[in-house]
Amino acid sequence: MNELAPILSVEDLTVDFLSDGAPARAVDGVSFEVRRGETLVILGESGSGKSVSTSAVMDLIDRPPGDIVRGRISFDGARIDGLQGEARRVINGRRIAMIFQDPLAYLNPVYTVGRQICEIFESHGVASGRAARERAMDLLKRVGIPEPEARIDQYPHQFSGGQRQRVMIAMAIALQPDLLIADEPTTALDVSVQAQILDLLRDLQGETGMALILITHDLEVAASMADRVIVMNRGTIVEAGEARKVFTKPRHAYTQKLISALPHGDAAESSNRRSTTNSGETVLRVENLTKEYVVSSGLFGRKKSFLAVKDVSFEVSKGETLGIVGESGSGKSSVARMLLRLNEPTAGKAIFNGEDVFAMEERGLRAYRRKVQMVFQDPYGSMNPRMTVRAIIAEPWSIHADILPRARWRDRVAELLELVGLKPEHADRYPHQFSGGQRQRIAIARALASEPELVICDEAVSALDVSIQAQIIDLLADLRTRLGLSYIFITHDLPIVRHFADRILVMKQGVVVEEGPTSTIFGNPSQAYTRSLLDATPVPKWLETA
Amino acid sequence: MTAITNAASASDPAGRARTFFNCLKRDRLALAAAIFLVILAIATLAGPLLIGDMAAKLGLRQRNLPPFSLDHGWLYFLGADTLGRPILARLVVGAQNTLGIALAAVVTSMLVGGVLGLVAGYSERWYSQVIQRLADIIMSFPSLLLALIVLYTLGPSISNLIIVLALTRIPIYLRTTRAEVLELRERMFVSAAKSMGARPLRIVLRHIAPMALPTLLTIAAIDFATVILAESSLSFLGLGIQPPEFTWGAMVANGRGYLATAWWISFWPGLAILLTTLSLNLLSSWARTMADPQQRWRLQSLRKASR
Amino acid sequence: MLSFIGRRASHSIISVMGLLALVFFLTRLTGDPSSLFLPLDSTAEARAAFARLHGFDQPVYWQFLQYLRDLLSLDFGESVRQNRSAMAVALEAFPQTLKLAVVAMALSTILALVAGSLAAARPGGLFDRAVTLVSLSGASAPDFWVAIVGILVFAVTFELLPTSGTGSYLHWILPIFVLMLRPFGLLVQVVRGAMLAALASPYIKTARAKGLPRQKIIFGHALRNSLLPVITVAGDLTSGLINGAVIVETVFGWPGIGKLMIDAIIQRDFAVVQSTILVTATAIFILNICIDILYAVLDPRIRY
Amino acid sequence: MKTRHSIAVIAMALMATTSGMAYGQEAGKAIKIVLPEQPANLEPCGTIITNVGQILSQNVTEALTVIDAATGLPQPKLATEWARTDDMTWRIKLRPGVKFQDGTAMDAKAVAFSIKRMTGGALTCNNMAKFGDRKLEATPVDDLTLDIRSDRPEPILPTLLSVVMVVSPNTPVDKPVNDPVGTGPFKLASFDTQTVTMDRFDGYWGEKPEIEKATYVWRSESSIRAAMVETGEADLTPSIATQDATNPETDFSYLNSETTAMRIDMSKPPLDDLRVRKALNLAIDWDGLKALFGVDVKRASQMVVPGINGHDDSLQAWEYDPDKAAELVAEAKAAGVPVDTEIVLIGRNGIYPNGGEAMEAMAAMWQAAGLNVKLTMLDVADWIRYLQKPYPEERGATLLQMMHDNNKGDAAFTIPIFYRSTGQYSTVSDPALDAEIDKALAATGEDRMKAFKAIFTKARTDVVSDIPMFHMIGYTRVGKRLDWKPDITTNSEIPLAHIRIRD
Repeated sequence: MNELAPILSVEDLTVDFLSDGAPARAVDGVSFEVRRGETLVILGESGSGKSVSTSAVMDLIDRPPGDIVRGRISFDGARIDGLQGEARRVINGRRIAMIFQDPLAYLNPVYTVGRQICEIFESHGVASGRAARERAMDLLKRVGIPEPEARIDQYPHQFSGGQRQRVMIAMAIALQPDLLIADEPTTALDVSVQAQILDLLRDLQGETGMALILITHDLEVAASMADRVIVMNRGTIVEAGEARKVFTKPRHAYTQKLISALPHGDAAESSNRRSTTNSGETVLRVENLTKEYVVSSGLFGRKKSFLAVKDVSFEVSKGETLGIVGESGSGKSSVARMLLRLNEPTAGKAIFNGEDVFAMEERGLRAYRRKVQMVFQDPYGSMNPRMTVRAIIAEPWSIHADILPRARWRDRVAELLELVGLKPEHADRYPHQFSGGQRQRIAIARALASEPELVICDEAVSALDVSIQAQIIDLLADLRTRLGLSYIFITHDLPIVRHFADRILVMKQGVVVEEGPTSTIFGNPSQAYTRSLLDATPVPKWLETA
Repeated sequence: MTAITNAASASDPAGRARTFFNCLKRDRLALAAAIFLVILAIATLAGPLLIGDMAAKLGLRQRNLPPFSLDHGWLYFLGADTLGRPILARLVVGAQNTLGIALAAVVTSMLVGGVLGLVAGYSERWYSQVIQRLADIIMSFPSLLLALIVLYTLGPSISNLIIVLALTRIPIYLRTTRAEVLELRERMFVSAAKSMGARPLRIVLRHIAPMALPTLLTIAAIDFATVILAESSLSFLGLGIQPPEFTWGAMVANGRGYLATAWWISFWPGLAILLTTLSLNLLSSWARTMADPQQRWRLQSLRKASR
Repeated sequence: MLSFIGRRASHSIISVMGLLALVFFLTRLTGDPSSLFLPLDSTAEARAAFARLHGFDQPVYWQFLQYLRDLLSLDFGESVRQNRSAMAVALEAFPQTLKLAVVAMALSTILALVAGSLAAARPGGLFDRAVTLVSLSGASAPDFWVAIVGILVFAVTFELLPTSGTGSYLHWILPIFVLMLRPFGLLVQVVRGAMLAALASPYIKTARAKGLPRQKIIFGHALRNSLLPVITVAGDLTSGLINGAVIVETVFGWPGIGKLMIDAIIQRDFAVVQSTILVTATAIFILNICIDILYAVLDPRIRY
Repeated sequence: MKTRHSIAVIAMALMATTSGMAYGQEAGKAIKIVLPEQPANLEPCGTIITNVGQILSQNVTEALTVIDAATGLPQPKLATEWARTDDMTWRIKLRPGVKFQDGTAMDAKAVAFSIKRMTGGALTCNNMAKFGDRKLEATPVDDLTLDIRSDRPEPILPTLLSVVMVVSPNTPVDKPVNDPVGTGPFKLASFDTQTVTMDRFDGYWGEKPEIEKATYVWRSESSIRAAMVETGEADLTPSIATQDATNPETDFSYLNSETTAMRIDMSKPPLDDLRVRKALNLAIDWDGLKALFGVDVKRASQMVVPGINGHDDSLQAWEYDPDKAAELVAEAKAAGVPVDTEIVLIGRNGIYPNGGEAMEAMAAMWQAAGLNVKLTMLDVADWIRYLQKPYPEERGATLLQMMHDNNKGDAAFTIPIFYRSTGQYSTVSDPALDAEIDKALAATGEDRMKAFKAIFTKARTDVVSDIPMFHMIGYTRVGKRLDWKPDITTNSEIPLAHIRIRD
C-alpha cells in the first residue's frame, strides 16, 4: 500500500489571517501527504493551525480575511489549489469530503437530514428524486442510524450528538470519496459514543480504501487511529512520523511535553494530588436530591416530565475532593446548579454546616453563597467581558460588603493573582486578553476571593488543552492543601479525576450508579456502566493490531 | 502562560480611537456620513448664534426667491421661503429643533424602554406580564392617532411632541432589551454573579444593562432617522411643531404646496432630512459591522505578507 | 401549538380590550364633539340637544359601560358624522388599506430578499454599495414629499400615470412605490445583515465542502436561514402599514382606514375611532399570531 | 444581461400603453368634480357645510328661494312669490307642477314637512344654525300656499328660506339620511367612500340640464386637485391654492363670501386701549401680506363682502403706516397702558391656505411695531374655545385669527354676532351700540341698509374690535371642456345645471 503515490500532498502551505496590524500567520510552511487507505492524524492543541491546513485543501478559507501566502496542494496528481467554480465542485464532496467537530452547527438546521444528503446526489448529478432518497436511506442505515425510514425526514436538532455525527459521515461518504477529512469528529461527544464513531470511521475506511485525515487534540484518539502522525504547534509541524514511533519515542520537546501530560495510565494511582488532610468533618450533606423538568414536545405537545436528577445523596468532608462523573445528560451539572440555588430542586435536602440550603431565605442564602463558590466550565463565558480582571476578582467584595474594606482591595487582588500564578499587573486587563488557562486561573482567584469553604468545579478543565488541564488541577490540589478547601469536581472525563478526587460518584441518567473511593472505582468497578466508561478509553492502534 | 494575546494596543484609548478611525476610513460611505454629521453638529451648535436672527426676518418682497443667486447676499443662496426668509438660515436654525426633538425623543424612549425591558426580561413576576401587555397595546396603537390624542389633550408644544414621538418608539426598545435580557440572563457570568450572592439589581445594572446597551445604541441611530421622518409626517398632517417654531419637517410640509412653482422651498429641507437620516443609517450599518467579530475585517486595511 | 395559539389569543384579547378602554377615555379627553360637528354659529340649545342625542352629556365612565354593554351585542355605535354604523364605516375602509399594505409588503419583501442577498454575496462590491445607497436613500426621504413629487413628475409632466384615486392597475403604481420605500430600505439592510451572518455560519462550510453550486448555497441554504429575522421585521413593518398608511391615503385619495381614523379623531367621531382601532388591532394581533406560526413552519427547531 | 433587456421591454410596453391615455373622461355628457374633502354625509339639512352644499344644493335638493349673487336679494325657486301678512307671518306661494325625484308632488304639505323635519329637534340640523334661536311654524293654506310664522318679527325670512332644503315627505323625520330625495335636476345615484355620482332627473320642472351624469371625488392636496384637472382626470375643482392657480386659461378667481380678520379681545389690557387697537391695524404691511393670499384678494374694511345688504363701499380700510402705529403705541405707553404685556396671537391650523404663514408674518410685523406678540397655533377644537362665548377664564390679551362667511345676502348674519354685547364672538360691550343694532335688525329696505352701514363705520373707526384683513378670493380650476365660471356662491353650491360642455 505504501508504494502507491500519495492521493494528497501539501507542500509548503503558508496561510495568514489579515487584520489591521501585521498579518497573523496561522499555518507556516506546512507540508504533508497522505496515501490511499492510510490514516494520517494531525495532532495539535487549539490554535495550532491544524484545521486551517485542511480547510485550505477544500478551499474553505474565506479570502479575505484569509490569505494563502504560498503552497502547493496536489490531489491525485493534479494541482487543486486555486481551483474555483465547477472545477472545484468536481473535487469537493465527490472526491474529497469533510466532517466537522460540531455537527449541530455544521448541519443546516432548517432542512431534514434526508434532504441534506440527497442534495449531494442531486448537485453532483448522480441521482435525484426517489433514487436519491433510496440511496440516502441506505447511507443512514450504513452509518448505523436506527429506523432510517422514519428518521430521514427529521431535522438535525432531533438527533443526538453521536447520531448527528453519523449523519455527517453519511453525507461525507455518499459519493465514496478518495479522501475523508475528519476535523475533531468526536470532541464534543461522550467517550462511549466517541468509540463508536471511531469504529465506524475505521470500518468505512476498510470497506472503501479511502484515505483519512483525522484532526484531533486528543492524544488517545490520535493513538488509536493513526498510521502516521504529524504534530503541529503554532502553525508549524514540530514532529512527523509513524504513529508508534512518535508516541513511544517523541523527539521534539513539545511532543514530549504533550505526551507526559497525558493524565491516564496506571502511574496516576500514585499521584500526590489527592487530599492529605481529610478530617472527616462533614461540610455538606445532600439527601435525596431530585429535579423534575416539565417539557412539552411536538407540534401539539402534551405536557411531559422527566427526572433530570433522582434521589441523589452524598456527603463532602472538609478538605476532601468528591468527583462526580457522568456522560452528558447524567444530571451532574443539574446537581451543581441546584447546590448553588441557581435552579430550584423538586425535592431533597442539602445540609451545609447544619442548615438546609434549599430552605434558606434571602439573608441566609447570601451568607451561604460566600462560603460556597463555583468554577464554571467556560472561564471566558463566566466572566463579564466588559469588566477588568480587578473588577471581576473584587466582585464578591462589592456584593458582600463586610468581607474586605475597599482600601484593601487592590492589594488583595494582587495577592490572589499571585496565588493562582498570575502577575499583579494583569489586574487592569480584560478577560479576552488572556489565554484559556489563564482565564481559568482568574476564575479560581475570583472563587477564592470570598474565602469559601467549598468550591464546586463544573467541568472546570474540560475546555482546556491537555497540557493546561494538568496545570490547573495541580493548582487546585495545591490550594486545597494550603487553604483547607473542599471540592466537588464535576467532569465527564473519568481519567482526569483519577489522581485528584478522593471519592467518586458515577452518575447515569440522573441516578448515582456507583460510589466509592477513587482507587476502588478504577481498580475494581462494581457496575457494568462504570466499566464501560473505563473501557471506552481508546487503545493505541499499534497495540490493537499487534 | 506568559503569552498575553494582543496585549497593549487594544486597551489604550488613543490606540482604540485610531483603530476606529482607520476602520471608518475603509468605508467611504460611512466616512462621508460621519463627516456630514460632524459638520451638521457644528452648524447646529454654532450656526444659530451667527445667523439665527436672519431665520425669522420677513421679506415679503422676496417671497419664493429662487436659489443659486448671490444678489441678495449669501444667506439667500438657497433661495427664500414663502415669507421671503432665507432658506439657508432657516435650515441651520431648524436643525436645532429637528435634531433636538429627535435626540430627546430617542433618549427618552431608549431610557424608558430599556428600563422596562430590563424589568420585563429579568423579572418573572406579574408586572413583567403587565409591561409586555402594555407594550403590545402601544405597538398596536396607531402612532398618528396617539400623536393626535396627546396633542389634543396636552396641547401643541415641543415637549408634548417629544412625548408623542418617544411614546411610540418605547416598545421597540422594550422588546429588544427584553430579548437581550432573556439571552443574557442565561449567560454564565450572570450565573456566576448570582452564585456569588449578587442581588438582582446589581446583576441587572452591572452585568446585563451594559451588555445590552450596544444593541440599543445601534437601534437608536436608526430610530433617530425614523423620528425625524415621523416628525415631518406629523407636520404634513398639521400636527407637528407649530409656528413660529419650525423644524425641517415643518419646512418641507409648508413648501409642499409650492413643489410645482417653487420647488426649492421644500427641496432643501427635504434634502437635509434625507442626508441626515441616510448618514445615520449608513453609520449604524457600519457600527453593526464593527461590532461583529466575524465581519469586522471588512473594515480593516488588510496588509498582506510579502511574497 | 393549539395551546400556544390559545394563549396568544387570550393575551391578544386582553390587549385589545385594554387598547379599547385606553382609546375610549383618551379620546373623551380631547374635547366636546359638538363644537366641531355643529356649525360655529349654532346656539347653546342646539349643542345641548346634540350632546343629549349622542349621550355625550353622561359621565364618561357611564358612557364606557354603555359602550361595553353594546359591544356584547355587537353594536359598535353610530358614526355621528356619517349617519351609519361605525363598524360598517371601518370595515369598508379596511380592505382598501389591507390591499395596499399586503401588496407593498409582499413586493418590498421579495425585492429586498433578492437585492439583499445579491448584495451580501459580494459585500463591498459595486452592487452592494449601490443597493445600500439607493435603498437607504429611499427610506430616508419624507414620504409625502416623494409622493407629491412623484405625482408631479409621472402624472403631470410625463402623463404616464394617473395622479391619484383608485381604478386601473396603473393607479396602484405610485402609492405602492411610495409605501415600499421605507420597508424596502430597512428590509434590504436586514436581509443583507442576516445573509452575511448566515454565509459565515458553519453549515455553509459544509455546503461548500459538499460541492454545492454557488447559487444553491446562497439561495438554498443561506437565504432560507435568513428568513426569520426578515419576517420579524417585515411583520412589524406590516403592522405599521396597517395602522399608518395615512400619508399615502391622504395624498392619493385612497379611501383607507388610516385616513378614516385620523379624520375621525380630528372630527371627534368617537364611535368610528373605536371601531377602526378594534379592526386594526384585531388585524395586527392576527398578523402576529400568523407570524409566530410562520416561524414554526420555517424553523423546525421552534416548537410552542 | 438577458433580464435587464426584458425589463427594458416591459418598461417600453408600459409607456406605450399609458402615454396618451386620458383618465376619467368618460364619453358623453358626464363630468367629474374633485372636491377638497370627503362629504361625511349627504343629509340635506347640512347643506351649509361646504362639501355637502357643493354636491346637493341646486342639484339634488332645492330651497324655496335662492340668493342672487349680485344683489344679495332672494329670488324665486320653489316659491314663486311671498308676502308678509303680519309682523310674524309670511305667506308663500309655491311653484306648481314640481315633483320630487321619487314621484311625490311638491306641495305645501311637503314644504311644511321639510320645515318641521328641520326644526323638530329629532335630528341634528346644521342649517338650523342660520336661524339662531328662532322658532318657525309652517301651516299649509292650500296645496300651493303656506304660512310661515316665526316667534318674533323676521324681515328677511325669504332670505333665510334659501337654506331650507325641501325634501320628499318620504324622508325619515327623525333620522339623518345619506340618500336625499329632492326636486333638483339631478338624482343621487351612489355614495361611497370614493365617489358620489348623480344622474340627470328627467322629471325636473325647469330647464333640462346639458350634463347627464356627474361624479364627485375628493383629494385634500390642492396641487393634486389642480393636477387632476390639468391632466383631464377631472373637469372642475373648487378652491385651489393661490400658488396652484397658474394657468389663466383654466383658473378662475372669484370673490367668495369670506372675509378674513383678526378679532381683538377688547376686555383685556393693553387691548382695551383704542390707540393700541388702531396701531395693530396700522402696523401691517398690507400689500406685502396680500402676496400670501393671492394677488386678487380685496383689502377689507368691514366684515362683509360687497354685494351684501349693508356693505359700505365708501368705507376705507386702514393703510400701512408703521410710524403712526409706533407713535400710537408710544402715546398709549405714556398714558400708562401696559403695552409690554404679552399678547397671544391665536391662529388656527388650516383655516385658509397659507393661514399659518400669514400669522407668522403678522406676528413679526407687530413685534416690529413694539408690541409683545406671541404666536400660538391651535387646532380647531381648542381654537373654538377662544372664538365663542364663554371665553376661557384664564385667557390673557388675545388676538384671534378668524374667517367670516356671509353668503346670505344680509349683514344681519354678521353684525349682531360680532358687535352686539350678546354676540357669540363679540368682545364689545356697549349698550348704545346694542340698541342701534336692534333697531337696524328690525328695519327694512333702505333704512336697514343705512343703519348697517353706520354700524360698520362705527366698528371700523370708533370701536376697532377687529382687524378686517381681506375679502377672500377663491380659485377654481375649470377644465377647458367646460363652459362655466364660478362666482360668489361657488363656496356653497356648484349648480350642475349651469354648466355647459364645449364642443
